[in-house]
Amino acid sequence: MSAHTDTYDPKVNYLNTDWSIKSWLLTLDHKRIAWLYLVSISGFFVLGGIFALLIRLELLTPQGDLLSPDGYNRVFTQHGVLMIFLFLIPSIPAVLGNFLVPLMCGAIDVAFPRLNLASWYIYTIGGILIVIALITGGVDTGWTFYTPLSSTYANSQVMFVALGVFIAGFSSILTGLNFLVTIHTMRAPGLTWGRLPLFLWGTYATSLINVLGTPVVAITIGLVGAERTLGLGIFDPALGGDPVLFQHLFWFYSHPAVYIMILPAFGVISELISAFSRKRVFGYSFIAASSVGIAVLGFIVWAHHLFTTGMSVYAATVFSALTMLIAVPTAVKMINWTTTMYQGAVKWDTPMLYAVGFLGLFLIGGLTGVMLATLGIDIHVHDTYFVVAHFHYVMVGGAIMGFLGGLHFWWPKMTGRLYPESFSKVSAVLIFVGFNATFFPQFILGYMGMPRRYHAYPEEFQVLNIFSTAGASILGVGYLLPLVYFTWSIVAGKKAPENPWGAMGLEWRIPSPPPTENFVKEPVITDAYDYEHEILKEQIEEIARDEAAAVPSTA
Amino acid sequence: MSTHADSALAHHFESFEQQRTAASLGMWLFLAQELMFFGGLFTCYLIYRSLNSLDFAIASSELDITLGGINTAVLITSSLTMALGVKAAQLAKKNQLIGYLLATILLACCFLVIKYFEYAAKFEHHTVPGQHFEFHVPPDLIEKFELGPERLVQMEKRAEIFFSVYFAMTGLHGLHVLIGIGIAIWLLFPASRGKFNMDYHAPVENFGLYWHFVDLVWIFLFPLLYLLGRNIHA
Amino acid sequence: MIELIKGYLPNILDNLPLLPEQASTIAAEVDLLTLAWTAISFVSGTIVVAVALYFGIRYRRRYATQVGGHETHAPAVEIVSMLIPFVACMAMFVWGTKVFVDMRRIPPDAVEYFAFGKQWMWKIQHPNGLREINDFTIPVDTPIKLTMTSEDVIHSFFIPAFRVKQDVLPGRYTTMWFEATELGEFHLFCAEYCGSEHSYMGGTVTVLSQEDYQDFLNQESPERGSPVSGGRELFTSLACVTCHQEADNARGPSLRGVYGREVQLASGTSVVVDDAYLRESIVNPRAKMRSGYMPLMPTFEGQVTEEQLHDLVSYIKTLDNTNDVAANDDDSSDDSHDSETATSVSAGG
Amino acid sequence: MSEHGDVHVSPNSTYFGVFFALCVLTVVTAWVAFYDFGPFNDLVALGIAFTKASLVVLFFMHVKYSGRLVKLIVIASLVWLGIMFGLTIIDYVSREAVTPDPAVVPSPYETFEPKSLSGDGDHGGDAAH
Repeated sequence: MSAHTDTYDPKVNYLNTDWSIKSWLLTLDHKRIAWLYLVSISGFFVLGGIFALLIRLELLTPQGDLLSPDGYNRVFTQHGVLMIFLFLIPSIPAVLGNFLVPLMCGAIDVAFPRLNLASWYIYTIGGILIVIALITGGVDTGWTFYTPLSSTYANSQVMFVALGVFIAGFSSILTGLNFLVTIHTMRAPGLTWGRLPLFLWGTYATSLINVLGTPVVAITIGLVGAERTLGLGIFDPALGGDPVLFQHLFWFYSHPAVYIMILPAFGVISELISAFSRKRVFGYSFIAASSVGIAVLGFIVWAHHLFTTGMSVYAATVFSALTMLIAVPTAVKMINWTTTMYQGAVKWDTPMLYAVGFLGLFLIGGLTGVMLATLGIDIHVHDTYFVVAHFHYVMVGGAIMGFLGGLHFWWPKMTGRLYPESFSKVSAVLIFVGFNATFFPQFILGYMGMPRRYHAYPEEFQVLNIFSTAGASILGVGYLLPLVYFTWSIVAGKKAPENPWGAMGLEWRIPSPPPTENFVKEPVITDAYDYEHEILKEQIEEIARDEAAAVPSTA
Repeated sequence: MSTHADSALAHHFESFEQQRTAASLGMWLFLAQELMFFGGLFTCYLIYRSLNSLDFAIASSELDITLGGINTAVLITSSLTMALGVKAAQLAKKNQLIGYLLATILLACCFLVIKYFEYAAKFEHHTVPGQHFEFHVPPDLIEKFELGPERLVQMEKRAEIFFSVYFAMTGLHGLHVLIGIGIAIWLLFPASRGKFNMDYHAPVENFGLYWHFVDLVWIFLFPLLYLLGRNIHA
Repeated sequence: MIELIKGYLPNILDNLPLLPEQASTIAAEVDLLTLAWTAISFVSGTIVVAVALYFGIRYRRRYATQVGGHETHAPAVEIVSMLIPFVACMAMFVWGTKVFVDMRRIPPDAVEYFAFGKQWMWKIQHPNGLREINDFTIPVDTPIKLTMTSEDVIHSFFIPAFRVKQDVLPGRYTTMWFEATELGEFHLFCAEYCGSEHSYMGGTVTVLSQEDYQDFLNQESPERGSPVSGGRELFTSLACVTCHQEADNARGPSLRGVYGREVQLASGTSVVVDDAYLRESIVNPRAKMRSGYMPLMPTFEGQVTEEQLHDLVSYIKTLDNTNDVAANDDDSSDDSHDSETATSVSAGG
Repeated sequence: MSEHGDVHVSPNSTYFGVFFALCVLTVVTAWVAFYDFGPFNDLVALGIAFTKASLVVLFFMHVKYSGRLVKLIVIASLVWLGIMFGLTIIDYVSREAVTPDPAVVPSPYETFEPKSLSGDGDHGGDAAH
């Protein structure tokens, strides 16, 4: 790496080194690939968001008068497919992960840059297939593709979507593989496992799930496709096949997939809370170990999605107990994040707002998760809005809060620009309030007995649905704001210094935005959270000078 | 591009050793992924066979054990030629490597041709799942296991599940063989330019791992699909 | 406009209950379990959030160059943070499993009813052979065992007021049981997404006193209606409507206004739809296939009587462009929908 | 990752030895398949398959000479496969079968065509009259 010092020009960074379209579409630079992903997932998020909006509008009234039943089924299926397979699963790993994993490892790039670019193309092909399905009639099987509805009875573009999900799955397998190899072989000398930033631990655990879980859903969805087109009858009940077997295989991946979404968010939150408390994260090894622990435990709990299917009572008991064990590593994380703030120097910048918001929302999501694992409760609330509320608390309140928090935190590094702090704080509060208003009523709705995926419902559920829809409109505004001010900041935002937050970590010791080669001189490897290290002192003092200059003293 | 024009060491690696470790690790993780990919099908097989072992045994006696056996031998031999090919690449023996790769390709094609004849026979006997599926339990077995008319109807349906599993597993495996042939042909180009040596032979080595994996899958498919339950005729 | 919106908004205070009615023996048990979990969650959640906020404010950054302290590990904190959730979860696991076992252990004296799910209706068979569709009438204070199966996709039999739910699978039987404790009418839902009309697949569970239930069982089977209304019911119950829809991509041709028209056949010829053609197509669908459709329709030979065949043909003849195809219209109101699909009770078997 | 430092090159005799063993085992497994060992049929077939697989993995794929990480990946992926098999099968072996008396309720799917269920009852057509 030292070889590049002599040719280094501080004005040239990875963004302005080449402006041509080709240089973006054929780039092997992990930082640019992160941008490719960011643009694509934002597009799918907006599309999925529009479907969410339609769902909420439809549910404003009990009669089901906005959309036809088939129309509504297509809308919620497409919302699920887009949000899960094309937004949530690639969000943090593929955007923040791609940008940060090599930086945090002190490496020039991921281990397989061409494979990395190929992953994006594979993802794009999967995405295009799904979009084609949307244009040519949509899909109405639910994102879970339960057989025999999906294999025999559904009358929509199941094949395109199944193929799209199958293909997009390989993108996340290859990304996971790439990160695992990168973290194993590309770490700078001196960066031992015990010094790894917790974001890397989270990414590592996620990648394990990607590699070991995703192929199972790929083959399962593939079998559904084969059942539709080739007439194979593996899950066909008419032949004596068991549709519950499909569910076993599907959830073998799709439960761990929840951890694909949330584990990287855990990693982000660990970084945020530590950086804004300017304190070494509390119980580092426990947080690191709990990430891997959750990844492993996540694989042995899947059948808690099947408690009402008529699965064996004994197996249900086993899965219930195993599921509850996940509460232990999760609680460890919660407590350690909280105690990280103890004796810290806590600053409430926007990313910290997201982090603390995450803490509260994920707490609700996690605790209701344990409630759902309790057999006696699950039978009543399974497939009701209680479940819908629960997983939105985990996925939106957890994964998206983590993603947005991370994006705000690393945005100055990615773009070299600062976003307007006041707007971002407003949007963080709007998202928090809007989210709770949208989804908390759904817990009550679910317990009242409103089944999920209902397009029309009995009148007594209307009031809570109105609350929910009202909350959704606040949430929508909250999500639109970042879209606007982030775009604005690229053009007109203030130039960001190397380390605007005074955070530790290798990525904060290179220019913003980083040069193409990442590190112009050999990075000095230190403990990732040693906030009293010499290296940081100068940067922190510079921030203090800037702040003093910006705010005229009133004292 | 990330590789220097004349060096096989990509610029983001510090040394050949790091590059080789990364490549091998990546390949092994890919194989872990492949194992889980096939694992889904093996789970289907496991569940259905444990629920319907007699039905599966009777259906599997339709398969041609000779062709299956020959194919096993063909794949094992191709695994040997591939292992020798990897060694040739390591020792930079260009002509040997080309020879072994060609032998592997030839054997793989041979495997597919035999598979083609097996599949053709299934189409002829209508044991391909779908609308035209037909399966008849041999009369001697009806007698031996005292199968009533209801059980026979059930058995014919279970046979369709067996053949669904058979086609899914062997089809996916065949697809892997086909992809393997493609990669092997593609490897012939750098091989003929003598690109591989002790420092840089990861492509050949990784293809070797892939090819052995394909062989491994067949090592399990052969007994599971062709052999188990053969003794019902005894 | 304002009037319209007002019409949509029911009286808020009347319509904001937080718990569904407890109408079965198991309901109170489930609610108690839920309340216990809610209490535990509320207390532990509040503590964590309160502590986090306290730390966040108490230790807020006072000056720009401030860095945090050294307290970064304490075995006691880790042990406590593992032990408390573990103990709480295992205790709740035992309790939850006990409730679950109560739900699954069917009392030996339970009376056996049958339920069949199909797209998109519930068919109930009483022990004496009486059948209902989408209505489920049961006696109070009687343990009822329900044996269920599905004819097509997976459904799920869900009565919120009883806190019970069981998926209904094709090709397999599943069972559930409950004992109603309150008289009245309760919702019956399908909880597992099952296709187009999933949200309408439900009905009412009516709990009657023992005497009223006996009266209900003893009532006369209703008179046979006109051929057209009989045909309309058959059209729904035989699931003709599943395929013969208006949609462009429906599996079968729309039958609206088909009578008397000339249609193209797959063989290349065409035929005028008359009584004989309709009959033949029901009994032997593949004889004269309409072009552009797959031969998916099963034969109904031997499954419908001559009389029923006549009814069906009579009904299809009445389907012109103003007449609705049963249960396939985009009904916007719950009520009219129910009246479409629910057929009257009749003594069967 | 110094354990990967030197490239292992096996002598040809190893490869041919393994090949020979694989061929012999293939013949053996095909031959014993025609004999009945009672409950051990599957065990024998799978035991031979595992032996063959181990030979391929250890010698053809060089795992015997590979670093700890590769061995870990091999073991971990087998463990994961085991999780998938094991936890799926516990559901199937412990399910209580529900088989109602066919005299009371029409049996679905298996012996009746699916449509017959819907055909006979609701209108009291053929059954009652």
